[in-house]
Amino acid sequence: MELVAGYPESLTEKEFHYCSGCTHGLIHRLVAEVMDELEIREKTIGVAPVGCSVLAYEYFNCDMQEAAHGSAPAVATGIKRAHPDKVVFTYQGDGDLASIGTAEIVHAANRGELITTIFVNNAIYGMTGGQMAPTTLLEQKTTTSPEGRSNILSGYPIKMSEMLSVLDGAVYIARVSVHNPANIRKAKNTIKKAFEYQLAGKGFTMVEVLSTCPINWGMTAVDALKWVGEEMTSIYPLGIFKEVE
Amino acid sequence: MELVAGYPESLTEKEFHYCSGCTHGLIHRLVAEVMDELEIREKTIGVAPVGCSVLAYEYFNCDMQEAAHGSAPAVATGIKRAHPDKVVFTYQGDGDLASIGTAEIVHAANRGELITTIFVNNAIYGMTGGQMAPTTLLEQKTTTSPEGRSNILSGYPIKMSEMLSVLDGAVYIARVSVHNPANIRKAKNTIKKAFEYQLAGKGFTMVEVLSTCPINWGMTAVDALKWVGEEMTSIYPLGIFKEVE
Amino acid sequence: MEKTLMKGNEAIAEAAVRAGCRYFFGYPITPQNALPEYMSHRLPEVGGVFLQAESEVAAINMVYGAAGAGARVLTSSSSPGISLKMEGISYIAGAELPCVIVNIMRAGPGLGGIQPSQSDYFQATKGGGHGDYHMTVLAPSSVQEAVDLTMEAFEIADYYRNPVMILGDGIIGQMMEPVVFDKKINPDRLKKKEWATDGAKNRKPNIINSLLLDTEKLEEHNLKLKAKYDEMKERDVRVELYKMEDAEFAIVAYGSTARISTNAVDMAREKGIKVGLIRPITLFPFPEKVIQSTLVNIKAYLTVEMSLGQMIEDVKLSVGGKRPVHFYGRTGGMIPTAEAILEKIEKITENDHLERGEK
Amino acid sequence: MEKTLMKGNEAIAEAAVRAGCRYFFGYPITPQNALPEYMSHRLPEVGGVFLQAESEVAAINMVYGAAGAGARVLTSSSSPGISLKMEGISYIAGAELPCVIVNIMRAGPGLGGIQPSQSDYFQATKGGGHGDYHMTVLAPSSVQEAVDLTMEAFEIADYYRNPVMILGDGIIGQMMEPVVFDKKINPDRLKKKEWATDGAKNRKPNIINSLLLDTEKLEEHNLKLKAKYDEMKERDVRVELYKMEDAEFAIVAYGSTARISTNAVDMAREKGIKVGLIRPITLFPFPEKVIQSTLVNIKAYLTVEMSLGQMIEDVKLSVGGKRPVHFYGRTGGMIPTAEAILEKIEKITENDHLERGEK
Amino acid sequence: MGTNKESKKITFDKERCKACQICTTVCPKKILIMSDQINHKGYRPVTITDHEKCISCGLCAMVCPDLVIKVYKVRS
Amino acid sequence: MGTNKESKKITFDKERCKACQICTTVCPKKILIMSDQINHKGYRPVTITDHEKCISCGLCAMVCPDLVIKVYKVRS
Amino acid sequence: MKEEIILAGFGGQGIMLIGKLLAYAGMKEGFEVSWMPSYGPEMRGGTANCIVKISTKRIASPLSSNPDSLIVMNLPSLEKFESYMNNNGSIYFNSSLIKKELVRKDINIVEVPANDIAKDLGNSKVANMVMLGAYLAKKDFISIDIVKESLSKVLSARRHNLLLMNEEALDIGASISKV
Amino acid sequence: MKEEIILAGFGGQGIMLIGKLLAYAGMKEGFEVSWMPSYGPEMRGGTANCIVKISTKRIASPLSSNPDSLIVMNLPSLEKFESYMNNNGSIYFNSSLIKKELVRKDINIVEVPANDIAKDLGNSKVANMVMLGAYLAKKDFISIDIVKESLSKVLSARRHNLLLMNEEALDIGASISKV
Ligand SMILES: Cc1ncc(C[n+]2csc(CCOP(=O)(O)OP(=O)(O)O)c2C)c(N)n1
Ligand SMILES: Cc1ncc(C[n+]2csc(CCOP(=O)(O)OP(=O)(O)O)c2C)c(N)n1
Ligand code: SF4
Ligand code: SF4
Ligand code: SF4
Ligand code: SF4
Ligand code: SF4
Ligand code: SF4
Ligand SMILES: [Mg+2]
Ligand SMILES: [Mg+2]
Repeated sequence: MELVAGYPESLTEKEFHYCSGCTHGLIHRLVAEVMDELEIREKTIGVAPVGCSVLAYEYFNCDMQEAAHGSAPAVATGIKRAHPDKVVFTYQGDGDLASIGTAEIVHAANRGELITTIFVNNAIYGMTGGQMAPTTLLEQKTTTSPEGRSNILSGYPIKMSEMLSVLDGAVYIARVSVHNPANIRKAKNTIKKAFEYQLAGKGFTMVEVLSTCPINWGMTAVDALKWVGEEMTSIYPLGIFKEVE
Repeated sequence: MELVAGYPESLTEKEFHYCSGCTHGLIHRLVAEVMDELEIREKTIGVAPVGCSVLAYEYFNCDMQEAAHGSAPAVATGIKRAHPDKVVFTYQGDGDLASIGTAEIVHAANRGELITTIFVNNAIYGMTGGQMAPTTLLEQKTTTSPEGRSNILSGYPIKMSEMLSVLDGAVYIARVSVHNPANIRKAKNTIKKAFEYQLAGKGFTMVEVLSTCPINWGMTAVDALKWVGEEMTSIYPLGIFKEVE
Repeated sequence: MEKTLMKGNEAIAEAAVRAGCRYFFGYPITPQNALPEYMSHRLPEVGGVFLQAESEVAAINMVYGAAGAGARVLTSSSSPGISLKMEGISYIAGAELPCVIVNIMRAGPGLGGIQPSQSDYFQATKGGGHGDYHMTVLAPSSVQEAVDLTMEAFEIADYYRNPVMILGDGIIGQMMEPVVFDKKINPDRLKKKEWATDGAKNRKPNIINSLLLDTEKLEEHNLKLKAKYDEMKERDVRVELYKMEDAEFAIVAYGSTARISTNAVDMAREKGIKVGLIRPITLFPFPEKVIQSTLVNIKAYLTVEMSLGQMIEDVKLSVGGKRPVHFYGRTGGMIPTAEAILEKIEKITENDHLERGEK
Repeated sequence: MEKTLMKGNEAIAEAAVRAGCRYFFGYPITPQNALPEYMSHRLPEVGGVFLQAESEVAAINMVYGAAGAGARVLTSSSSPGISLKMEGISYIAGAELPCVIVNIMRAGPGLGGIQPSQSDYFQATKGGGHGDYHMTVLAPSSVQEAVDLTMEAFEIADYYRNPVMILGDGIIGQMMEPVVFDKKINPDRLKKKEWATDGAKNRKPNIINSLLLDTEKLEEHNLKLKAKYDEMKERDVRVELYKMEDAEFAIVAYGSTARISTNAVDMAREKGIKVGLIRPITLFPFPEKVIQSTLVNIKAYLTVEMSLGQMIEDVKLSVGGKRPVHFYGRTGGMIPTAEAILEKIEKITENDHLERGEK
Repeated sequence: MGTNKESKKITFDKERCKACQICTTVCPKKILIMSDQINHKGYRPVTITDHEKCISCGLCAMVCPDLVIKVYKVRS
Repeated sequence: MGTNKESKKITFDKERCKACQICTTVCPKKILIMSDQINHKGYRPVTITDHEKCISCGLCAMVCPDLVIKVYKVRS
Repeated sequence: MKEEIILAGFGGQGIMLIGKLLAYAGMKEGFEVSWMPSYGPEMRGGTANCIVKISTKRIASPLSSNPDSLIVMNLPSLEKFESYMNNNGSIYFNSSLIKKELVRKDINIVEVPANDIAKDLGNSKVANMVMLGAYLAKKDFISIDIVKESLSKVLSARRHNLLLMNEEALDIGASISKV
Repeated sequence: MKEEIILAGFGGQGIMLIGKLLAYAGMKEGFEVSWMPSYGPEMRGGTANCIVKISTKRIASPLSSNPDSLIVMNLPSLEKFESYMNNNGSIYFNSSLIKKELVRKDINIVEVPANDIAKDLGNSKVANMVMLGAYLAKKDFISIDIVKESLSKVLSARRHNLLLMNEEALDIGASISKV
């Protein structure tokens, strides 16, 4: 019997606390599989955000630090500068990275910090119960945009990958999705590429992953994946925005 | 006798505290002349930064607020939301806007706040005595980059105008310089355009002005202007980066 | 007046609207999310603006701008978010701007937890920000009181041109109780703020600022601020006394801990122990004189807090060493039970009798 | 040992390097800029890293990361910048990370001014951040002492796994005095930090974290932290007594104010007034017991601060109402003169004699 | 499950399952359904109707957010 | 300066001048030089060598960071 | 009169809602009331619970000291709260989901096959109302009619189409426990 | 021995430097010393000053109480500090730039045409050393040689080419005030 789909060594046995159908867990698995394949688990330090994935430090089977809200890139910078020979990644939500952590991610990218950021964009503040995020789509209803997001009041869904690609320190910036098997495969390869660029000492790398929040979107897990494939990808086009070899 | 060059009504009589040859004063004058020409002095609220231009609240002859370091766009947002019928501008240095205030300017731009930002980029922290800024050129020596800025340690001169142009809420983003009469004329027209877009309710507007810091650059005022024209403009190309009519 | 059943967080929001507050700037954080969420649909109804800021730092500075422009404005958060507002609050106090800040405390330090706590007392009352500043700190112990104090907070803020903090915790914020709203203020009827930056038409420009490079001027400014704090201590102290008339022992507690303590008082009374409760409603200014006035009858004090002991320092400063001041506290989101408080009281009273016995 | 003439800011930086600190993350602010500027050329010489962060918030979180990864790390700032670090400091204390934080205080509140001040005492000692946490706070009064305390600070931080603050002011930071550096520590020789996140090779993963959703666990954690603070109070109190042997009156002052006060003491002595000086070197833990031990001879205390009165609360808590505690303070960057302090002392002593006369 | 591994092509750690049903939508053989007992979490975990039909394509495991499923292929 | 205005094409508020010399570099007539008395600020302010030569082009005023110079044109 | 009720179940079973409904009706009946929810991440998927206090006197603490009644809709919640009950209290439990024998024998027990009944009514979402009905039938201080009146205040507008079914569920729940 | 000196002038006149030099030399002579600068925005363009204390005893406060000497290189600084001087103190002033009569008649005055001399030496930047030289000549507790030795420690490396000119300036300054 050969194992087709197993359980990555880079994940602990702990069951995820995520809601039913939430793709945070799936993205965890992809990152872990990449760590396994690159055999870097023992020299990797991950940084968990404040967000639903705050407990990522219990799930990834490598050294982990839990950062203040939005500060994961700064924390990762401190770690990487102290251990340039280690692999450092941050795992951040869209509120964490695109709102309160804007300055930290922009300057980590501009400095070309040798870290990899997994940016999980679910267009909402999941952990706090579904408030609007800067990534929330126009017209999308959230607990703080009850009539749907209005560009007059709150501006536009912010495109972090596009914005960070402008910075000279960023060498690999891509947006992927996990709403079906084909995209899941792409997502994993992209994440692997990002870690490889870090290992090669090229510069800052980030993979934005479009993700679901069934509970706060008020959808079934299956419909949520559909919504990602149909609505989100039309505002947040998938692809590689920057690649400096 | 007809007045060719006089003293704008939108400036107070107070003498500037700026160092000899510092172009902060010149930029103040341009903004004031624009306020005069648009006859908006009485309905304008300006926001001074923390930086050498912190005392701008003593120089502009309109209502002024002095904001915490980097927070001018947030303060301006508070003012504009309370008085949508008024004209609101921020005057910020590069440390203030491009470093500590990164999140505030990015999100003011993304929200399309109806404010105008005058971004005075002198590639250094003037007020605190010449430390490196995110805008400092590579190889440029400052008190915190004694060997010259290294991209390995500190990344690259950050191009705020280019970066903010990616955001949908920004309608007019341009970079100008004041190192000679021709550019001074252009700078003034550009600033005027920005205020006009605000008055037309289009969205967020910003004019980045390349400026000098003779004292911390260790140059004469005249050489400093040359350096702007030769070195700075080659890294920070002048022009209009975004214009949405 | 019709009673409605409301969560503390929502009731505070509604009270602010009725106090004429039309602007809210904040950032989500548990356990106060119901407050901004309420504002997000309520403010547009009254022509106000709800804006979710990019961070707590941005939010407090938006408050600075709106307050400086003359508006009644509110922000709310919880412990870690309030810590991020420290610089901004110091600026607001320094620039003498009126506004109301809500802190629905959760357990710390760091990310800590999201359950109720009272461990931000020092930060709120001593000045967690830099420099010599203070703000009025109001500690409601019921949803109705949260409503009344919130409405008052805006008046106090405008009167002193100083920030006011509503200091609650997860219990106050999350619980539902019946409330009535009696007052309703039209912001357009409020006295115009002549100092506000709303356009220098037919007047000299107004300036909102906290910078004074001249040390003599800055000292003058600090003394001016001190005069305000002294006036608060004179005029604004608020405290509730429960069964203190004949009490020989006093519990000192605020907010939801005070609520629980009333149970303990009643249980103790059933056992014949003469205990009363001193409930500071204003934590700054602290009811120092009231506590001193109780020294005649009270043999010992017990401070109960959801912290490792913070308000107890103010209690001790008030008592001035003339009576023992004991402490009972829980932390991490654990909530003191009336039973545990009673037990502590019994110990104290016993020891007290022993001591006297020995003499 | 060769003497060199150094600015306080630079001396602190050099001391940190000799204490084995190889990482500095900070953001410019007057009056401490000479410190990061020194580090920017010094750290590369010893294979360390100086990184100018995008803000104070980023800087303190870089410190969190490097400290969590096992490094000796320093950050420095001044009042408004320190306020921005409050959330981060609470996290560092909560996650039990060792690091050293320098605050060269300037006048507040808000932007205030850039001249010397001591008005961040509450923030430093009570916990300006949220939650029940404390850090050792060291207050040097000379450049040499700044050097010695900085080197010690890293040891204390590692021993307790807790942040340590060096609390100075514009005078300490800007003045030049002769200093000698006797010790020099090689960071590679330091005991390995088994808890640090430096790669989970041949061991279980290490986790740096301050979140504990289980309230019982979080309370346990808080009690564990409290135990550390209690141990500090037992072991680490530091204080200097000047001419206290036969003193009848005591000035209590720290840092540069204490320096000035020694002048006042000498001048008073010349006038035959028996005054001494109690100079707390650790502001937390505060030398409560030492002050209590002076009660026998001291008739009255005078607290001198560059603030509206902050440390005076700890002095009063120590004295416990048994003696009058007077206050003299200047703010806004104004600096108390020895003459003014002397005058205040003379008033106090006269009144004291009158009172006794009346009895 | 030890011995199962030998026989089964697919195993479910049913206590991990949150019944999101994503796997059921990608199975080419449509052999995954929700069972009717409830697990500790309170969900009705997924189960397989006909083991033989499974082609070990692994899609179900690939889309599962909670690592419920392991898939094996019989060497031949 | 009141009356001067009538006669002069250019006036200098010499106490504002910080002697940065920028104006001197742009004057097409090269008639601006630094004087040798010191103003309150401690600078040697700019002055004009030959009033007649001034063509009121205003360039000096335009580049002056400290609003030292006013320029007038005689109507003709 | 002083009544303290703990209501507990899975998130999504509508436990919080019937708690609010009870408190609201209590208020309408002129009592002092308080409603205190558990909150936090455990709410998603996991168990949710709230405490309702109804009293003629000012309610000192909204927290639970010794509950008179426990309305429990799933097993984990029963296991968590069974022990808290005071001796003369009573437990209303959802026998459709809770198959296990209760430990406590010293208190009176009301079995309510809430989910089965709700399914018969055509919407398992109203199982919570069945539970509440069963509780109300045993108590005299709140009339079921007041509760029905209160429904429209507590149910969010977009659920008002279900008002009737909810009332029905209340009645059937009541009828059961009367037996 | 206790000497307290205020040094003041325009920013850029090298006032801070001669202050440091004096303190450094004092340290070399085995005294307790302190150097305290004024700092802040007024430094650019405006006036700069520092206080140097040299003593056989521990220096309690680095701040100025009653200065024994004032070395002043411009008029605004003279106006600011003249009044501070204690009666048996002395003022060394830069007569090249300060034309005005001194107010104080109760203290001894040393005129030093520092800028003129410096110009003759070929670099007005060394006017500060001329002032220092004039001061040192009147004092016996610091030898001018120690000061010269200290120069290289205090001057930044890129100024070491000016070492000789600085020493010269010190000597000429000394020779003047000896007269
Ligand atoms: C300083 C601070 N502000 C706010 C919060 C509250 N908070 C926790 S998670 C979060 C945002 C979560 O949204 P996101 O980053 O998108 O992650 P998600 O939960 O959606 O995966 C917020 C605002 C906090 N813990 N700290
Ligand atoms: C929170 C905070 N951090 C740091 C400072 C110190 N500071 C004052 S101005 C300034 C930067 C000035 O540089 P820039 O914004 O480029 O303006 P410039 O002086 O160059 O015109 C800094 C870091 C401060 N006042 N507040
Ligand atoms: S709230 Fe949303 S993001 Fe968070 S775990 Fe649930 S589904 Fe996932
Ligand atoms: S320091 Fe630089 S920016 Fe500041 S006033 Fe002087 S020259 Fe201008
Ligand atoms: S492995 Fe493929 S065929 Fe087998 S159950 Fe999973 S999806 Fe269906
Ligand atoms: S995808 Fe996973 S969690 Fe969801 S139903 Fe299938 S097995 Fe269960
Ligand atoms: S106006 Fe023109 S010509 Fe006249 S002085 Fe100025 S620059 Fe020279
Ligand atoms: S440009 Fe202005 S400040 Fe500079 S020299 Fe000319 S007049 Fe003076
Ligand atoms: Mg999100
Ligand atoms: Mg700058």
